[in-house]
Amino acid sequence: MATLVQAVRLALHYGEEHLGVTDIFGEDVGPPLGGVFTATQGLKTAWNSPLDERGIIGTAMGIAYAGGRPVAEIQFCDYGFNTIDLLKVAGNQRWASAGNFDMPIVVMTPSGSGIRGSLYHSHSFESWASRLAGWKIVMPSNPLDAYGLMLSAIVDPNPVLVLLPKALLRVRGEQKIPGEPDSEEELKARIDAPIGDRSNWKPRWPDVQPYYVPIGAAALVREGDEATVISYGRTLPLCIQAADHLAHETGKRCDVLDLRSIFPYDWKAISASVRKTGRVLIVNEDTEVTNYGEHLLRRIIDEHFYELLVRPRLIAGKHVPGIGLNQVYEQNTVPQLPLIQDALRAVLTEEA
Amino acid sequence: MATLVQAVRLALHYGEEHLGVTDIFGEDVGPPLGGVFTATQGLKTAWNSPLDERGIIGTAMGIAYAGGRPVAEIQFCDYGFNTIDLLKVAGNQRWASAGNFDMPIVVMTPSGSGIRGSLYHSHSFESWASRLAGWKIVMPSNPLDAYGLMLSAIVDPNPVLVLLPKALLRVRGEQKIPGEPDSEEELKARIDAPIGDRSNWKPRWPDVQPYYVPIGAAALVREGDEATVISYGRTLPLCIQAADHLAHETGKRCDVLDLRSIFPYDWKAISASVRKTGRVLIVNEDTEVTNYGEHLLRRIIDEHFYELLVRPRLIAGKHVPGIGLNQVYEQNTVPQLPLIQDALRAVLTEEA
Amino acid sequence: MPDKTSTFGSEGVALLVPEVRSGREALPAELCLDIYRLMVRSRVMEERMIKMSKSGQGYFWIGGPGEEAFNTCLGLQVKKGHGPAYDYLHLHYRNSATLLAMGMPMIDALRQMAMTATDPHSMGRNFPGHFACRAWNVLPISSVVEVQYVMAPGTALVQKRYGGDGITIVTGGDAGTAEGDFASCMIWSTRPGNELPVLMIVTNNGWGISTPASTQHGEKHIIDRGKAFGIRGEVVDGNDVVASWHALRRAMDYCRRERRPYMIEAKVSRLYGHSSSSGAQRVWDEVDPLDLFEHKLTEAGLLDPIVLSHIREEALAEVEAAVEQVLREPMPQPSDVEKYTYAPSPVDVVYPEDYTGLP
Amino acid sequence: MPDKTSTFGSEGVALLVPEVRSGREALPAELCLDIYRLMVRSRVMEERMIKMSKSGQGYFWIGGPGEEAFNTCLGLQVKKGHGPAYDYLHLHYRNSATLLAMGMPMIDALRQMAMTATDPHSMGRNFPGHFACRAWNVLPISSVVEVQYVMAPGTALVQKRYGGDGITIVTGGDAGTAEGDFASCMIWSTRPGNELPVLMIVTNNGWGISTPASTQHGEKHIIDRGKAFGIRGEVVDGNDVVASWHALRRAMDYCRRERRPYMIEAKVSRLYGHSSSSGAQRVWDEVDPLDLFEHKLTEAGLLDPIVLSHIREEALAEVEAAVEQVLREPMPQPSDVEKYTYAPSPVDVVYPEDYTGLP
Ligand SMILES: Cc1ncc(C[n+]2csc(CCOP(=O)(O)OP(=O)(O)O)c2C)c(N)n1
Ligand SMILES: Cc1ncc(C[n+]2csc(CCOP(=O)(O)OP(=O)(O)O)c2C)c(N)n1
Ligand SMILES: [Mg+2]
Ligand SMILES: [Mg+2]
Repeated sequence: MATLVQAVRLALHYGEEHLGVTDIFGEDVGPPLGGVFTATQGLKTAWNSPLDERGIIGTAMGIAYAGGRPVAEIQFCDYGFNTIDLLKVAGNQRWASAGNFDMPIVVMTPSGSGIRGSLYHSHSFESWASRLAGWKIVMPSNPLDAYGLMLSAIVDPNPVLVLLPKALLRVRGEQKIPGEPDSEEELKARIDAPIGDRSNWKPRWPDVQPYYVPIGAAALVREGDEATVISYGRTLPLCIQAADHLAHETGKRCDVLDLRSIFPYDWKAISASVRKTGRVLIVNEDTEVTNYGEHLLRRIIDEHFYELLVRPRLIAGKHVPGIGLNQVYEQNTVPQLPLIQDALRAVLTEEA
Repeated sequence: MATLVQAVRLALHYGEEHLGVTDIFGEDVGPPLGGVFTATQGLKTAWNSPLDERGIIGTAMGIAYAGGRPVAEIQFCDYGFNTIDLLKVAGNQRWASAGNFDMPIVVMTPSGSGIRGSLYHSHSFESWASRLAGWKIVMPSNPLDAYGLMLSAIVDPNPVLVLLPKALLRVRGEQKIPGEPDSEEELKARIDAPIGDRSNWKPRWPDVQPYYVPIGAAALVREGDEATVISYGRTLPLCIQAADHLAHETGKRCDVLDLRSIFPYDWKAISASVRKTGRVLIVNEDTEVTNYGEHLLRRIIDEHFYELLVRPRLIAGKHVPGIGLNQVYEQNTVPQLPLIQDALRAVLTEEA
Repeated sequence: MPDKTSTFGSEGVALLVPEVRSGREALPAELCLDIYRLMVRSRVMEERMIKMSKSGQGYFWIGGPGEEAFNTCLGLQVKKGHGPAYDYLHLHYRNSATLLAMGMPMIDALRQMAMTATDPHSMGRNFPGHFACRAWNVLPISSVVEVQYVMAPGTALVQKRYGGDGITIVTGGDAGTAEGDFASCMIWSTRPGNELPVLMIVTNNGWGISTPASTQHGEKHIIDRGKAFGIRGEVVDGNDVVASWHALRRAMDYCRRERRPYMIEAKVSRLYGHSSSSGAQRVWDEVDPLDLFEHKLTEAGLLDPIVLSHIREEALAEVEAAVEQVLREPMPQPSDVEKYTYAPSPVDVVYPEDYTGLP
Repeated sequence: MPDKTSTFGSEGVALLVPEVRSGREALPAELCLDIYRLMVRSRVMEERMIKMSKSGQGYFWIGGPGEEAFNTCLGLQVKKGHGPAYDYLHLHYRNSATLLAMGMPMIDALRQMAMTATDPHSMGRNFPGHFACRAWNVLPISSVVEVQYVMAPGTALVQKRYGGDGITIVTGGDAGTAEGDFASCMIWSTRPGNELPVLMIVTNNGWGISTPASTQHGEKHIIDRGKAFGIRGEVVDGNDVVASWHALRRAMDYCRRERRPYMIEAKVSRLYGHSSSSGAQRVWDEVDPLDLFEHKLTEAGLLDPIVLSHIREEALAEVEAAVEQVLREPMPQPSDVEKYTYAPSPVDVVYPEDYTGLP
């Protein structure tokens, strides 16, 4: 099976060949490196930019204005914080011009902790991003979704931010990307650049097929009547583990929703599940003050307050200025499995 | 009585004279203009900067490193969005350096709607700001608090962001600033720069006295047992009006909390009031997705879920890319009195 | 009297047309009269808008009185159209004369001023002078100073790849060049082997709101900053129509032909202060390009008091008719708040057509 | 043989000391041996850190092998101390040699590498090479490229006002100069009448991670960008100790005396690639400043194989002892997560001492 980062690469290849992608660019995105996480190796429209995130976002906007279809990368979401004004402007171009101009850009960036990234390579971006009106924000937690969301991001004529969970980039999925070769070795041999000299290397792209994960559609990855767990990105697999563990331990099964789209989010799926279970756990790793999960919680309070059986919970990262390199810091700053499991146990077992 | 903007000016004067303020700077902050809202007229350490917000924040940090006490202005909070990375860095300097360096800077900036500011002079900043770990964020809603919070911001050895509600800058308070002259005319004559040539003008500062509004302390501006209204900034006076109106209409009285500090917020005051009333309305004008009020709501759910008598409510601004200039847009984008009043009526009268 | 035996510009084609000179450069009389008429129309329109901002028919005014000479010459020389074959315009909020010269009906600027639903640039959402015009590649003008300079390389990159002679034109004020985005534009436009046809214009009025450039800027000329990047440039008296025309012509020729960046620093005036926020009072100690040109044309025998007042009357009548019309037009409705947030998308299950409030 | 009858640098004082030359410049032999020893210590330390990053005694490595010549000369000439009378250092993540030259004990760098609670720079929080040292005005090094350049004018402004000869030194890489912050530093340091004593250094290794500078930067020399602002500067071979020493001396003299900015572009090597993320493998096609200097000193008769291996052995022993010690030191505790978020405040009723979790 492809890794998440290979899936992104395959999607970009499909985008170049079939969806009109004209420019894939950013710092170290082009040859020889093809991205610090290898997401852009071998792509024919990939190029290296100056070290200037404002230039990257601005240029992407310009390319889109002129009819191109850019996919820009911010190397780590942690380095996108000097572009928030531009992201706001990109999000308002259609609105401000009363429909004169669309802004079909895709920005992709690795987000979250889990790679021992210390202060400046561990931040999460979704809470900030969710505040960017006019944008759509997606975040896959597995390779197939990464492929399908990337294709949707490219096709959508609005600005779409694709957040890639840093911790899961090298994780393999359970489902094949349509057209993916049978063996991992073959895929690797065909599309991973070799170590060392790459000047004569060319990828041999498999003939991947269109597959769209709609924007705004969550995936119900576990089903149950006892509680609703809502998550995405790095914490999603942890939530699955916690739910499986607790199903085993308590016999109680939960719905686990992989949100996939941060905005617009799949309110129908959330609402249906909460109505069914009356018990809610929301999990993410962004800092906990003015956290996107608090928005979801507010919506649930707005519409399902009287259907809640027990106090709904949010598990998120601590409101501290950074995530320290020593793993003692990281382990005690962003949610880990035991914390999630304990919270879910409490949600499941608290008396109504 | 002084206006809010005069109060800020008096506080800065006090800061220069008694609290070691060394630099008050930003775009158009120095003579001749003294700030686009006149907040910095006549101040001896005020100077004009280049048109470069990143330079403003960075230079403030440098001044603080070298032992100065800067108060930097971002002309409108709307123009601070290219500095979020620097604000994050400013917020983490002490933490990252394990106590080697403090970061005693004050940044002040007008925030929110209400001055017919169109797309780029109507944004709110508190939801973004509340996510800046390591910072303290305050927002006065009246002149005396502005004076007292500004003094605290200057004295606090951490980065403090002072959000000034654009709509209330010219509003007068009900309480005098200690040392303020008796008449408004005298105050104006002494500290407001004349229209026209100012080259020979000098303010005649009243002998204002120290007055500190502690950071983290809300003000209970109306008292009642029936509901808790939490607000700050532009919407605070509207909440008072709504509460007064509904006391008259229904005979039910509310606690109205002027939060004053966004972070740290006065959890004791919120908690005590919510426990007392079991009914909650939170009001602000920032956009409603991942809104700071949603954090407060989450805290209330965390700790008082079972004490809530009715569904708690949040009233906030719409999640749209901007606030349009035609007042039809503004009136229908950010909360106005009727909306707040209706929400409060619902909170007060819904059956438990 | 206009000189009758000279050449049009520096192209060396001998034409027997009357022309107007400035130093060694000249322009045909016909063109000068067209420019003059456009300048008058811009001025009259802006002055009417200032009045509207004071009378409550609008809330805020910002615009370009003092930049008419340069901006009219710019607008007339733009290769106007849609798509990368044509010029892209990343403009500033003082470019009304550019748009009028391109052919924008006056009434459209006034619609934005009056914030009507018919305002084609922003549907009553944005400040005056914040144009957006898809048919002519005029990208949405934003109040955020200088961000246009980081977008310019993007349109130029597509144009370079596309071929043809379309160029990207970006304009901004002098104070704004202190933002890093100005430097970014130079860097992105001069990547070795990927030089881009960006015409970087700075309209230098010597002010950023209340702050004199001389107190904040150590550069002698802003365009000197281009030298390190090999960007050619020139400083021009933006109050001089003839000089502005030719500077723009040279710059555009260079960008169109060489597919490389070029800089123009135009020294211009700011005749009504920064905006209505600073009172929008007429300033009398700055050169008025309209007076200057009027004088020049009169000297050259192309204008006389009768023609002159006729042109002005015509413009005034035009603006009055437009204002009258505009004030009868519909205002935006509450239901418009969310309109045009999203373009229709086949892959979005929540907002397939447009934003409709929270999911 | 060292030349015995020459002058120390360009100061014109005739000294009868042996010295080492590069072109027309020279340095006393004693100093050269000190520099050499420091360079060896830096190299050995960095190489040990690379090993730690591969053996799991640390997670990540980034540092300065290839910049030892220039950075050692920088560290030795810093006016070291606390407060505006002394130099402020806004450094980059490749400055370990600068800190060692200033006198930082090797073990402190290794503590950061090993993320111990005893790490005085960040208490095990930050990447290696991310120093912060209040006593010496070494401001916290952040991974965020280029932000140090917008902070530098702030310290320099206080220094200019304070008087004395303390200056602000800011360093960064070549690729990072594409960020607007580099331009901001030039602008803020040259405000007319408010020129600031900022020494802007760019250590140009020709790379930004995998991207060659030649593909992204159209400037011939980065320091050419200063010319428009009247900022003097020079390009120096940062692999040449003697040349680097004197370039820095001239630059510092100028900044200290004239209270104006100055730029140095030092051409340096990157001997282990960008960081451990790119493998931290030794690169053999770049000049090694240590080899170069070793050769020069040997040629000059100041080093022989015995002394040479002695110096290296000493450094190796030092680093081994330090690593051994560091690995016995305590690690941060879970309760440390929130420590040092806030400084104690008399006006904060929620966090009078430090952050303690949500209010
Ligand atoms: C990023 C940003 N910062 C601040 C402002 C507020 N502001 C509006 S115009 C202006 C001055 C602009 O001066 P200049 O660039 O010289 O243009 P001019 O108005 O003189 O044409 C300022 C500070 C803004 N609009 N955008
Ligand atoms: C603002 C920002 N963007 C991106 C990065 C990721 N990054 C780290 S180092 C680097 C290259 C820096 O190159 P240069 O400035 O030449 O310094 P060098 O590492 O070569 O010394 C990049 C892109 C970063 N740290 N900060
Ligand atoms: Mg100007
Ligand atoms: Mg480099």
